[in-house]
Amino acid sequence: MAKVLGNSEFWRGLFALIMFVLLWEIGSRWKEMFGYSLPYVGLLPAPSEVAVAWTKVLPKWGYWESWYMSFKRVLAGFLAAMLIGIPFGLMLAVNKYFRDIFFPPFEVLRPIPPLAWVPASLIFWPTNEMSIAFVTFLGAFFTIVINVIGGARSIDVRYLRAAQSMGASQWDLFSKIILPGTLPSIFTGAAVGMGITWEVVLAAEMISGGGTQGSGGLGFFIWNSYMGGSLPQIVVGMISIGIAGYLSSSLIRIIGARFMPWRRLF
Amino acid sequence: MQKAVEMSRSEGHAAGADLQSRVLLEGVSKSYGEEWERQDVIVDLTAEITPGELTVIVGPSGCGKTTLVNLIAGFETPDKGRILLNGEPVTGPGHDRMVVFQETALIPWQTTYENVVFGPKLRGDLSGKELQDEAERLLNKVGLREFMHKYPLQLSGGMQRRAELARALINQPKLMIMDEPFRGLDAMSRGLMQEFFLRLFEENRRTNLFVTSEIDEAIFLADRLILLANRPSFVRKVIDVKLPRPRHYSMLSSPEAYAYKREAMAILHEEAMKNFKSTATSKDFIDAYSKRAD
Amino acid sequence: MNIAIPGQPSPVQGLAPVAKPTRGQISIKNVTKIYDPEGVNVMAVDDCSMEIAAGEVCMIVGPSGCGKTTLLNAIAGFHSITSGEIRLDGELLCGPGKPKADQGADRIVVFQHGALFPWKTLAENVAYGPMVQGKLSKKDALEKAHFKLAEAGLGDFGGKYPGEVSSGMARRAEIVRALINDPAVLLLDEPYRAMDALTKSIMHESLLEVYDRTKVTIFFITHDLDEAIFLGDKVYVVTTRPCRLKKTVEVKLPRPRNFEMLSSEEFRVLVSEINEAVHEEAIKAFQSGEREMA
Amino acid sequence: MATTTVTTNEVPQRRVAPTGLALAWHRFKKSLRSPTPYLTVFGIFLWFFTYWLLCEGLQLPRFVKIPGPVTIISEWFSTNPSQGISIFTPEYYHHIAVSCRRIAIAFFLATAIGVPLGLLMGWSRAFHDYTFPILETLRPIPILAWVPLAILMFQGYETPVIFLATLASLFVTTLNTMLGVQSIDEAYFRAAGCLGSSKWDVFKHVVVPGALPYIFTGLQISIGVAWFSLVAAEMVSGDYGLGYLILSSYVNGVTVPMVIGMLTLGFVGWFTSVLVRMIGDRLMQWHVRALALQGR
Repeated sequence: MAKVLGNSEFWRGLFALIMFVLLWEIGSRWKEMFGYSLPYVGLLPAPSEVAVAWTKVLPKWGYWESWYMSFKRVLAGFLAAMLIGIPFGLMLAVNKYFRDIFFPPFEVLRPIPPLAWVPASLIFWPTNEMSIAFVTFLGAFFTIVINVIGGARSIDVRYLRAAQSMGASQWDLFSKIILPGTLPSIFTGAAVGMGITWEVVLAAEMISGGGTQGSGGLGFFIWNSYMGGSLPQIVVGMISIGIAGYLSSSLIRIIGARFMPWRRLF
Repeated sequence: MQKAVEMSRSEGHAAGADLQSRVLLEGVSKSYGEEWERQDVIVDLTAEITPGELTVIVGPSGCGKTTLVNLIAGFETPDKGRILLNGEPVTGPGHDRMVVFQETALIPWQTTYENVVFGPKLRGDLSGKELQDEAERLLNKVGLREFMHKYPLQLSGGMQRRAELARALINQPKLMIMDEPFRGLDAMSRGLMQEFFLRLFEENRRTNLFVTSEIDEAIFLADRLILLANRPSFVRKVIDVKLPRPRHYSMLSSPEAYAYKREAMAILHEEAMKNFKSTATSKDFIDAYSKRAD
Repeated sequence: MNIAIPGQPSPVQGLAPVAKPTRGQISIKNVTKIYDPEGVNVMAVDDCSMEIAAGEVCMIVGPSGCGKTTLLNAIAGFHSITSGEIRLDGELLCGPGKPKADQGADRIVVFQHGALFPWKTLAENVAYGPMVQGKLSKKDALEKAHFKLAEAGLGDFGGKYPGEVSSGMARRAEIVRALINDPAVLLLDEPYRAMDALTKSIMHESLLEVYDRTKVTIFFITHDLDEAIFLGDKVYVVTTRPCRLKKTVEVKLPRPRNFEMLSSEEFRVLVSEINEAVHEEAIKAFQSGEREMA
Repeated sequence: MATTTVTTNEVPQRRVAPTGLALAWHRFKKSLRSPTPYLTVFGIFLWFFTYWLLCEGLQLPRFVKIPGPVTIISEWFSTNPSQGISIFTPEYYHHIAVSCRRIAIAFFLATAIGVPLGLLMGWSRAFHDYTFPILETLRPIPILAWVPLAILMFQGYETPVIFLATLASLFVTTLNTMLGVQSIDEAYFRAAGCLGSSKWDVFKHVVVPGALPYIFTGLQISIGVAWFSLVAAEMVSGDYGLGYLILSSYVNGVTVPMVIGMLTLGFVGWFTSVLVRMIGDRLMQWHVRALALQGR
């Protein structure tokens, strides 16, 4: 802690952030102070207004339910993508025939942005909830698979040879060398995939309109605030999602460090 | 290090019959590449790795030494000729031949101890207490007892090399293959590693093939010295090094060692210069020299 | 230290007829460097003094990480010194009141892993110095660069990028890049560390050839004793952290030198004389390294 | 070998290396000897067949709502499409052009701002310390969360969409450029110092070219991200563009143009990313050639 406080980088960063908020405050209150409004910035709600709006929603159950709903959707799509994507990616990396057959169609579908799937999946799946889950799954799936393939194929051939000459079977090679060797890329892919998942959940919630109030989520919270014309509440929603996204990627980093003790060096 | 060396000396000389294996290379050839740019790496190489001796193969880098190692270890198969281990042809990798790789190939996600017990555990040769005792004995011998629960990346270069030696030795190979194992170490730790390695070898004289591009290292370690020609490689000359054992680092600057050095150096310098001179202006130069792994 | 070599011309007579060098005399007086990260004092260099005559090849031998590079960085102006002073041709580089030397083209460093800009061709790299100093126009600089490269036997590679040539060629080009600026001192920081012995010996010959032509003062850091003796006029053996002078040996091998000297009797005598001191430091460095890891 | 006839089993020592088409033909012939091309064709066929079987062949309950491959292809290449969009309708190209124009503007803006910003952040310690925390604070907020704010701040259809796409690529480009500068080996700065460079020389000859590989990696990601946000923005607010085409088709209950929009989007997105890579390779011959020699 003493190290952080004695560090000029920390103070500079803090100063910059405070200045940023201050300028924003002045910019949005320009009209009150000088009688005319600044373009664009003048339309933003002041940070103080945002803070007030936040304290108002904090005790409300609906706000926390939005958190819960969004997290649930992210988790569902993300876990499905991991559970299907990792074995699929490993199969593609390990088995040449499998790769020859399944990789080309995969590559054709990959460049389509996940959000473009939203309408199609709304048509296909019987419920809104299922279609959101499907699109989030797609968002993370492609990223994870690509990372798994890249990771598994970049493993140093000498590890495989060393194990082979000590009498490792195919299964030993897979479970003792390829799988742990791919872990770092799996977690990199998971971190990126998590970011995409949040984007997709948000978009799906906004586009599908959230349906009834109960099936909301943070995306719907923002959309609702927009429809209701409450600018400060939009910003509250944005910051909330920022925090949520940050929390989930930190979680992945912590889990990653647990699973890969050899990367936690010195 | 010194302590570790003392320990290994007191272990005594346990020479078993399975340590005395013989490898014969008969007319081995290997080439790579598309047919229009086919490069012969090894051509008609015939040599013998004699039982209970330390055979050192020396050649300029990029001359095909690593290919030779891969062939003997069974990672690759020769285009022509055959390789016999105790009369049996080599068909694939096996734990009777252990390779200590260039730069080390310890598995980074296993601790030093896990790396060492990896082989026996896979095959189920040794079990439980027995395995643990044997692993700890070997780790003790290489002076890594206190580091056994560290990961390879947490060890220094010299320690990694010693851990790799322990990992190979626990498999009781009939033949040890060392592929420029001390490459990448600085000259000083290298000297210490050579001494340490010699103590290990002199203890039971397990048949050993050591591949290197350093002449000093080769003369210091070898019973027999095989000098390779530069690409394509074949045996240029075999020199029997008759320096007394056990060897001491000061022997390297003895007149006898220098006589060997002179002999070997004249040939190797000529081979190394092939890279520079023969093709100094042609496009082949770039192919031959700049493409090789540095 | 003075070996009489019967039947050999004395070193002075053996020199090529080059005018006696007048630039590049370095005096290092009582230089001490203490690093102070987070309040823990680490002494890297302790009271080092040496006098390097103009046109001398000065070799510093010591274990890696012993603080030799700190000394080189102080001369080059990358690091400050804590006390003492360094002068070049009588002018103060750094000393009391001026802890850090200015960087300048009179002292050029050749780095351990090479620092040719990978995004410029060899010729562009060589032309870089004269161009940015405004000595030559871009066109003239490139022309001169091509000429200098051809002189060093790299004429065909001027248009190649450093990533396309072998590390040996890259290192030679880097020396050309340094010498085109006509520096007073060439500072080499273990430039051949990652190379195998045979490539190294060819590098040595090419460096010696350059030296015989230019007689530039060379300050060379290494941990390889053979390299030090083969190249140097004076060999300084330094201790491991902090870097202190342990032994100074004058090398009176005749110039021009060639690889055959590496296995000569005079060479052997020199090696056996310095070996002891170097080996001692290697073991010390090894033990302190092992202790630190634990 | 004194004979001039070359028997079939005797390969000449060195043949002239084929180039261009001949090399491609040789590779193709060689690949026919391996199972790869057959399996690939089989894989694509299998995929199409499954798709067809589910949607058109068996007409399974939920799949029947999705247009099958036969329907899509016949509609896509029809001169008189029943659902309004095919390669013969000008409207199709109008959507593509609008989206591409938006991407071009956004990508240009993001690069023009992001690269200099990133270079400065990587090069100057102080600038980095003052700006990086702000960037890091704003970055975790998903681009989609900016949509309502963008619509309110910038009136109309065009500006908010471009703003969102720009913002998305800006973060990626800036961050990668900064990492690029930070990844440059200290030795290059020292060497430049030794050779008598001024600060400007260092910037021009070391900082910019040294960061280039990272910058282009960043640009390739950034154009992907730009498409991603563009689609979202067009879906929420827009009058034209591929994203709008997809959503409006859905709203109007025509499914074929929706799928055509998706596929077109995939292709155009892929094409732009290839374009960026090609420009990068052009500019970084040194990088490309070194990688090629390493066999990558």
